[in-house]
Amino acid sequence: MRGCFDAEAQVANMGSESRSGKLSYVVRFAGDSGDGIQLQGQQFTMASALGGNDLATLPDFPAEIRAPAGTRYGVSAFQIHFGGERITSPGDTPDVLIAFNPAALVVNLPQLEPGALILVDEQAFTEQRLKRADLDRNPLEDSSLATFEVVRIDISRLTEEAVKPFGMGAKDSQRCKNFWALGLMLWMFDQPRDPTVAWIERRFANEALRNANLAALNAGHAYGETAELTRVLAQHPTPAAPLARAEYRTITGAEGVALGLLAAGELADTQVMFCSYPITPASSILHHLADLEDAGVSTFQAEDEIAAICAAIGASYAGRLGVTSSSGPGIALKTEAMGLAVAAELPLIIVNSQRAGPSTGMPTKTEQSDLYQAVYGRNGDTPIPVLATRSPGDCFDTTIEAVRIALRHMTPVMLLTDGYIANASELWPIPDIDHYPPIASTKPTENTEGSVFQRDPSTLGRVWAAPGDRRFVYRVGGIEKDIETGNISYDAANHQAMTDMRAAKVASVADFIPDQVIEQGSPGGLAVVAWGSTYGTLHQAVLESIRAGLDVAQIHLRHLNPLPGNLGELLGRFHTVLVPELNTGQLATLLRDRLLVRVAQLNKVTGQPFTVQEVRQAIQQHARPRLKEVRP
Amino acid sequence: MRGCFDAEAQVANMGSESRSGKLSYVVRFAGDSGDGIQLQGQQFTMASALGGNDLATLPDFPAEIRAPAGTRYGVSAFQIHFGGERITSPGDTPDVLIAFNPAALVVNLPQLEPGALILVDEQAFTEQRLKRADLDRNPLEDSSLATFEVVRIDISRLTEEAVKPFGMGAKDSQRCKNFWALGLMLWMFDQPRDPTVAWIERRFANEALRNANLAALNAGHAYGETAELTRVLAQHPTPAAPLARAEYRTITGAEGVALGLLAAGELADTQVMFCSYPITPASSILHHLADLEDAGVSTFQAEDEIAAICAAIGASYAGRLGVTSSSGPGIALKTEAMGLAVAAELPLIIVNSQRAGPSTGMPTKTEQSDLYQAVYGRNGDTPIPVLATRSPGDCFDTTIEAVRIALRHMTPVMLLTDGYIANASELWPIPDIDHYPPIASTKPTENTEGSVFQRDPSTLGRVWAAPGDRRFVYRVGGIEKDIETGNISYDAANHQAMTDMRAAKVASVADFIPDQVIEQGSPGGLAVVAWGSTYGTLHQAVLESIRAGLDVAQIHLRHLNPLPGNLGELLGRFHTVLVPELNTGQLATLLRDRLLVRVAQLNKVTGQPFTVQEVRQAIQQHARPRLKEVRP
Amino acid sequence: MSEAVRELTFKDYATDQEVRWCPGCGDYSILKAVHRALADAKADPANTVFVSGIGCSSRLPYYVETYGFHTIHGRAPAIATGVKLANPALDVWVITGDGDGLSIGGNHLLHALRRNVNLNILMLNNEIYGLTKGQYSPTSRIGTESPSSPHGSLDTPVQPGLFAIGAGATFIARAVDIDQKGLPVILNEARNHVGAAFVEILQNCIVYNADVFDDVVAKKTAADTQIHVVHGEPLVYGKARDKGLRLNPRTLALEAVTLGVDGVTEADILVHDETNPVLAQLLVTLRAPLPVAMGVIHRRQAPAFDQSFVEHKPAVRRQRVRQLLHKGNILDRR
Amino acid sequence: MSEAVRELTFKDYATDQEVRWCPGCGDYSILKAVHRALADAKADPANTVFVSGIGCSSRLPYYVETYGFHTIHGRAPAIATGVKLANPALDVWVITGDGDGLSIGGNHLLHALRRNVNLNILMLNNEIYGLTKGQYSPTSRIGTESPSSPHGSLDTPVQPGLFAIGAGATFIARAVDIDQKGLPVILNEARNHVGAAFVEILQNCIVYNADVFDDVVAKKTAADTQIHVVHGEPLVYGKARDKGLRLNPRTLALEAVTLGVDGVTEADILVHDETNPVLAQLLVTLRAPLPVAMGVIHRRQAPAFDQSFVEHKPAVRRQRVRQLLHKGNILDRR
Ligand SMILES: Cc1ncc(C[n+]2csc(CCOP(=O)(O)OP(=O)(O)O)c2C)c(N)n1
Ligand SMILES: Cc1ncc(C[n+]2csc(CCOP(=O)(O)OP(=O)(O)O)c2C)c(N)n1
Ligand code: SF4
Ligand code: SF4
Ligand SMILES: [Mg+2]
Ligand SMILES: [Mg+2]
Repeated sequence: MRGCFDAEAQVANMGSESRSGKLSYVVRFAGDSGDGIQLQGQQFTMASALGGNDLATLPDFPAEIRAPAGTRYGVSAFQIHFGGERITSPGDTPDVLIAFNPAALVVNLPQLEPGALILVDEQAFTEQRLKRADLDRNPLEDSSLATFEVVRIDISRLTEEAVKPFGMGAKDSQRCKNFWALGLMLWMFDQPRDPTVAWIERRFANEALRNANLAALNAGHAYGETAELTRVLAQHPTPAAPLARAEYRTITGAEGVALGLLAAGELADTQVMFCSYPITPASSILHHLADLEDAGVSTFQAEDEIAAICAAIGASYAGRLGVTSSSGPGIALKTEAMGLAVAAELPLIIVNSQRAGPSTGMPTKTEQSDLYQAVYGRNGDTPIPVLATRSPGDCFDTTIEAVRIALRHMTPVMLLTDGYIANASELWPIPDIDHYPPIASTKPTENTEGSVFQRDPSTLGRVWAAPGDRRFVYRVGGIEKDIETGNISYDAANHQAMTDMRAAKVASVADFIPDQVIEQGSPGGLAVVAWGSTYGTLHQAVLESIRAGLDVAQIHLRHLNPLPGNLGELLGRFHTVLVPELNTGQLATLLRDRLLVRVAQLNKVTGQPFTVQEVRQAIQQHARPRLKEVRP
Repeated sequence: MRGCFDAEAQVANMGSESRSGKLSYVVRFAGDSGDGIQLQGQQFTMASALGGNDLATLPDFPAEIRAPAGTRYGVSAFQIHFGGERITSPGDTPDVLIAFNPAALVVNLPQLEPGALILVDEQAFTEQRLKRADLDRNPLEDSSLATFEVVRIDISRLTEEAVKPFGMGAKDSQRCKNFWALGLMLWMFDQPRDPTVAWIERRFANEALRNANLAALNAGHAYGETAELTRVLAQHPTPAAPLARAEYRTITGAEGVALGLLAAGELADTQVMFCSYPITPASSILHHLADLEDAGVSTFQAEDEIAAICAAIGASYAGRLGVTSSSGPGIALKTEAMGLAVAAELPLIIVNSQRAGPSTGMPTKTEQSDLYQAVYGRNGDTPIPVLATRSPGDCFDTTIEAVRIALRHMTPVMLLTDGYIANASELWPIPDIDHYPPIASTKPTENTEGSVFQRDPSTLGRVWAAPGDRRFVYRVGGIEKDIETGNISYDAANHQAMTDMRAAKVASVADFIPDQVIEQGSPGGLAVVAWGSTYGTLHQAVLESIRAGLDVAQIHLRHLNPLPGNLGELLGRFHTVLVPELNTGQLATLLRDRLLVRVAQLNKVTGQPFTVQEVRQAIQQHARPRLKEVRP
Repeated sequence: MSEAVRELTFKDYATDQEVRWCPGCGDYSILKAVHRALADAKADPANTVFVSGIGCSSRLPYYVETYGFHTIHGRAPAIATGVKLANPALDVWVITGDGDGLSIGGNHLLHALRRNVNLNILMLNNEIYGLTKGQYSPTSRIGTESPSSPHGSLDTPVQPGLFAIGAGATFIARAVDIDQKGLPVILNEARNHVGAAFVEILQNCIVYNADVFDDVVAKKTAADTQIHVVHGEPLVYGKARDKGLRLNPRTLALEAVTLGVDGVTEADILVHDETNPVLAQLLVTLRAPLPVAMGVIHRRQAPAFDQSFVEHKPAVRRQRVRQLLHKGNILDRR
Repeated sequence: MSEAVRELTFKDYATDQEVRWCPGCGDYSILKAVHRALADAKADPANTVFVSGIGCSSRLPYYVETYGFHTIHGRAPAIATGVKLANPALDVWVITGDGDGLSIGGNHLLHALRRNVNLNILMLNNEIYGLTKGQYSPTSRIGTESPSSPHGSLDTPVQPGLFAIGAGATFIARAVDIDQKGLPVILNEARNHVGAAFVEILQNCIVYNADVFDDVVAKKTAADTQIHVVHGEPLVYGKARDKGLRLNPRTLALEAVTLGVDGVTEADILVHDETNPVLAQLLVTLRAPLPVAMGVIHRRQAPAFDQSFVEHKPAVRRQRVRQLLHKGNILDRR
């Protein structure tokens, strides 16, 4: 969908940099979990979107529900990259950091580059709070911030004053600080205040609270206009992004999957039953779908992950599309049941919002380390198709594609997303559902006759008959079954035939998916081949490298099992293949296994996304300069 | 241990074929589950062993507990290959088939080659029982058996007569048929009757029963001596196998694992806690270990597979060696908990007795399709060492090796065996436990000081301290932990360091295992590279191919993760690598992934082992004739 | 639908598959009773689903000519919940064993019962793992000798009925495999119950746990060793129906009395109230020398989980999806 | 062992790790009570193990200066069983939540209880999934609004105490997080019980389910909304201790009476018998308008599972292994 970007407009914007010479900015809000940082970030995101900017965000919150105030591990942050050009990554280094307390400052300092603007709430740098952040000295008072532009504002006091008229005491007023700072940032980047005003008015039933928050927002905004610090605190309006003609909204990955399921169910004219057990970062998909029965999706919160997938399989047996969703450890628990869905030849969507492992690992941190599990992680020869989403908006289309495959081939499908995509937002051109082809299934029609184990020769999908239908009363199970009758069979040749059929079925998916394309760049030199949420960062890194004259191209996979049919041939046209992954090399394994191709690896397992810089360095290492083509 | 075979004696036996010109025979017993076929086979096995033969067996029983009599799917069979030479496979084609009923005959017929001897119980070929076996006509009365030697004996009646004196009616006498036939077979191959006599005397407390069974045994034996059918029913004594000097017993794979755990616990001076939930074909290990507390192993039958591995992990945390055992579907359920053991850096043995999948699949049939699951099948980057056993006797040593690794590196270890090995028996030179080096562990000694998270630099095993020890009171869990203190840590660099440490730990296992050897043959031509229970059949197929002049060698892996350090270099010395597996190509994947080596595959997924013929054909396809070496 | 269905006899509910239990297994009689119950209820095969786990008992769906799903070990209640939620119009049966339902599957059974999902759950309890060749199960009595407990099991068993009470079950019944008269009736009581119905069936595994229930089910003594409870009727039993159960309010326990002895009259005998959960506990835990309770021990009305799901309105669906796609603030650049 | 241990104060049982629950969370008081209980018992940290699953509640072991294992979601009872069987001399505690213990972990809890493994199991029940941000849990009341049930949950909740009765638990107690006097005492009763001790602790999650127990635990009304049961003493409550519970033998239910009113005397009041499982059911299911039962509701002696494991005799071990290697018929070719 990001193809909707308007190339002409893009060109037109070139050279129309804002006054400061930049088309886009990276802003990072940071403070205590209790400071409402995520809300502030979301509001700023909405404003930038409605202001016409493209954007990408990176929420980064602590594992604790409400970590103790002022601690380093309790710092909650929200980063947004926005502006008047195509934005694919949340940005490596913030141009502006707003730090509500000492911990928020020190924790984020390593990310900044010289010249960055730091806004701090002056009042928060008390001795006690410095100690909370394990600081011996006040960084505002030594030379540690010398290379940055530091603006000390007494946000706490200014907010307090702004909200006093509404009867707010000093303590309550602290809860409006985030709106004060938001107001200032909206002024700084010349973004509209109206959406936030509307949101506040919708959200707060209590009049005093509502007015106080509005006052804080406006006060922050006014402060920008009137402050005497204009040398550093200048307005940096960004041009509108060169967007194609469409309606846009912001979307997170969790929303993308949820909306994709709603749309896919509708396109397939099939009720969807979403069965899940809460787990970070997968739960938000469940939350988005709860109580949308009238849109064709019902949810079931099961007693555990096994019950969740089993209920989904039961639903699929009964003619609805069963969907289950979890993260690594929960997916591990589902593997036995996946085998049942394969054996019974039932459609099923398994969504894995990956997080850092092994075991409980770091639930709030992102990672791409469940690819092995997705492709190889079952007992028996039990292949299933695997797809991966690359961005919040892409979740929508990839989810629809997953459903298409599940219903076409009568197979469970694993859909990989991750904690980063789940929480990040981007600007998304709202698709017109009427432009999507309907999703076909093997549901029997009035004319269907014979056994439910007839299989379409091109997809090997069997007939999806369901209880209630008098014509197909049948029994099925996880024991090996006769390839024709479905009865239990221990016959040797039959087991071979069934195993071959299951392998051929998944292989046949490749016949229906488009050839792998090159995202940018052209063959010959270095191919950067990857999957999943690294897309945006890789896009920017490759783009910059190409602009810097390197012979590099980007290939990003949606289909991981089976791989697109042309991939081997495509990679053969490159001199070097570099596989950057947020794991120890799982796609690298898959490429060696399936294509016997030698790959270079770039791996990072820190719970954090790649930075553009990291990738550019690796590209530098592997790519040659592009030679001008000489045509005879 | 099979290296104990005495090469000199082997040579001495060459040319000393039995009268019929054969050094070894394949006999297959077949009948209803109720006919006591497995017992008969086991008794014959014991007799051959004590008679000095080498042997390999293949029990093959139906999935049903007591399948209805006379049906095809209810046929139970037991095949034994025995004789005066080294025996590694149970044999492709029986020389003798004993069929107790029509179903047993038709089901096994396809395995026979022209000239085979078929003994049938004549009385069983009634019209009703032919119908039970889905036969329209009596195969004894048409030409369908023309190419075989068929001997019709009225076993039922002869048995009835033999046991009548002990007050057995016609119906009860049927239960002695197996001993009658056993007696005849023992005569035919000149095997000792005493072990069976002793067994019967031990087993039957009831005097009438005891005497009846003895009478049946002796009657069958006498029948052989006196029968007038000597042309076809001749005696075929086999020479004693050329065994090295040792004490021998027969051993099944399940016994091998059980004994290996007993010995390993003793060698490590560590109590073993075996926690399991019954599942075919893994349960027999539990059965063998039940009530052996006095040998240092206690068993716990848990409520499910998850509880079983969790109890084992708890035991390991508490300072015993936790072991858990299951088959594919049960192993799938254990994967989440395996991650915990990796994260907590605890020793643990996970035994997988593989069976045909996916899902419930064919529980009583063998397969090698859980290698993906073992090596790659977990969420997160969660590597664990994987070993595979190759034969019943080898289970003993490989189990000890697995324990050695678990305790040296403080890691869970997956031990792969399968349904075929679990049930098959072979002749086994009983090892002297005093000749095994003790198994070292990282248990703290009196002088150990400091943190439990100190790691041995060469193994990365941490200190295995346990509750009760005042010096090491510590807490640990599945959340990512600080590499030094073990406290919860969400630090980015720490997660990278821990991930690297976990990878390095498993990689370091390769520093301690012997270089991969070539079993037979030499480099240059075709390498047959495999793992697990196919060993015996491949051994024979390669041996025969070498003798037939082909340039082929056998390489059989015990260590699958990590692979032996020299394997890549070793395979590089071959022209072609052929990987035969009872799956769709899982070791092939591993070799491509780890060594980037191109392999040819031979895959069979029927629930049955390879036959020697199948492998020889594949070798034929890929191997060149061996050239005489010309030295200058 | 109607005509074809009305004419079905109990044989029509058998499939063409050969039944593969051991000769003499109690599962045969239970299967027959299931066929009988379906015929009695004129059940529509197309709207009936049997879901099972793994075990000898769990093979039953293959032998019932309705929709059937033989799933994985212990998970039948979860899968059946999915079936029922997906299509509340179906009549969904769960077939499970003591191992399948109370060992690996205990959690799903708990939650199906407490949620009161409208399922008919039959637990074929033979106090042993049959299919895996006879290891002791969670209902095996202490001291059960088995391949995994050669000197006798140590674990205190679960009592299926008491477990169901703990789960808040709204229907609890108990029956005997060979009771071809009573069992089909109880099955249909379960079928008619709105909510999760739990039926424990004592089943004889003649191979691995032969006659373990003999002290309760043996025909000769059954009149004295069983009490068939009927709502609203006094708790009497015995060949002469002269024995009864009385509540001792001091010990809060039931005691056996004989009518006419020690001045005991019918008024002393407790009347069965199937809606009372405390009486349910008293009855479900009865053991020798007291008679073991059979019949519908507990039944009470409570909202069933599956009824609460909102019905989908198809006409507005695409519009609704479009609306959801447009949720939030829109930047209109058309 | 002895000296060092005897001198420990309750602060010595705290670790150096910063406690990371939300400010005001009920878990803080429970942690304090645990420290207090250990100090009161003069527990030896080296012989004490805390095993937990996943959830806010399950973080507790990190804050107790004993051995501790923070495991995976729902599996603590199984892991603790392994710990206890491996070393029966240890004092093993299980810390779990309503989600951890009754949702994903229900089966392991069931089996730990029915086997009567000698564990002290504390369930911190806040009727919500705290750590995953507030979805309704299996103990949430019908109608609980949460991110996964925006219009109110439909599922009938599990009652932890009743569940424990169904599992055949031999020790069942209930307590309130903030009861700093009573809670440590109950914890030590659990610790002293030989067998599986189950303690439900009502815990306030101030972020996602604030004050859900207020009707029961609010200090002002507590005397009337709670009844603290003591074995052998009459079941009285109320500020003036003038109310009591009487058994209605007809309805088999408890009813509230006031001493002196309608001629009620102390003799009418039921005396608590903690060994009676039927009384346990009556007490554990008490709800408003009746008072909610606190204290040791049920306790009875039964063999604990872990005691039955045979001790290993090290001296003969190698010989025994050698003997097992030689089991069966031997072909001697030496
Ligand atoms: C995941 C898994 N674990 C274990 C098994 C092995 N298994 C099959 S049936 C069974 C026990 C069955 O006992 P029960 O439910 O009482 O059935 P019965 O055979 O006695 O009727 C077990 C342990 C399995 N099939 N799958
Ligand atoms: C296998 C698995 N599934 C799901 C989760 C996510 N998860 C963590 S805690 C929790 C619920 C905790 O609820 P409870 O036990 O009541 O603890 P509380 O936080 O309320 O104290 C869930 C669902 C997980 N960590 N692992
Ligand atoms: S093993 Fe037992 S339960 Fe299973 S079929 Fe045979 S008799 Fe029935
Ligand atoms: S979310 Fe609730 S239970 Fe968890 S720490 Fe916060 S207040 Fe406590
Ligand atoms: Mg059973
Ligand atoms: Mg909770």
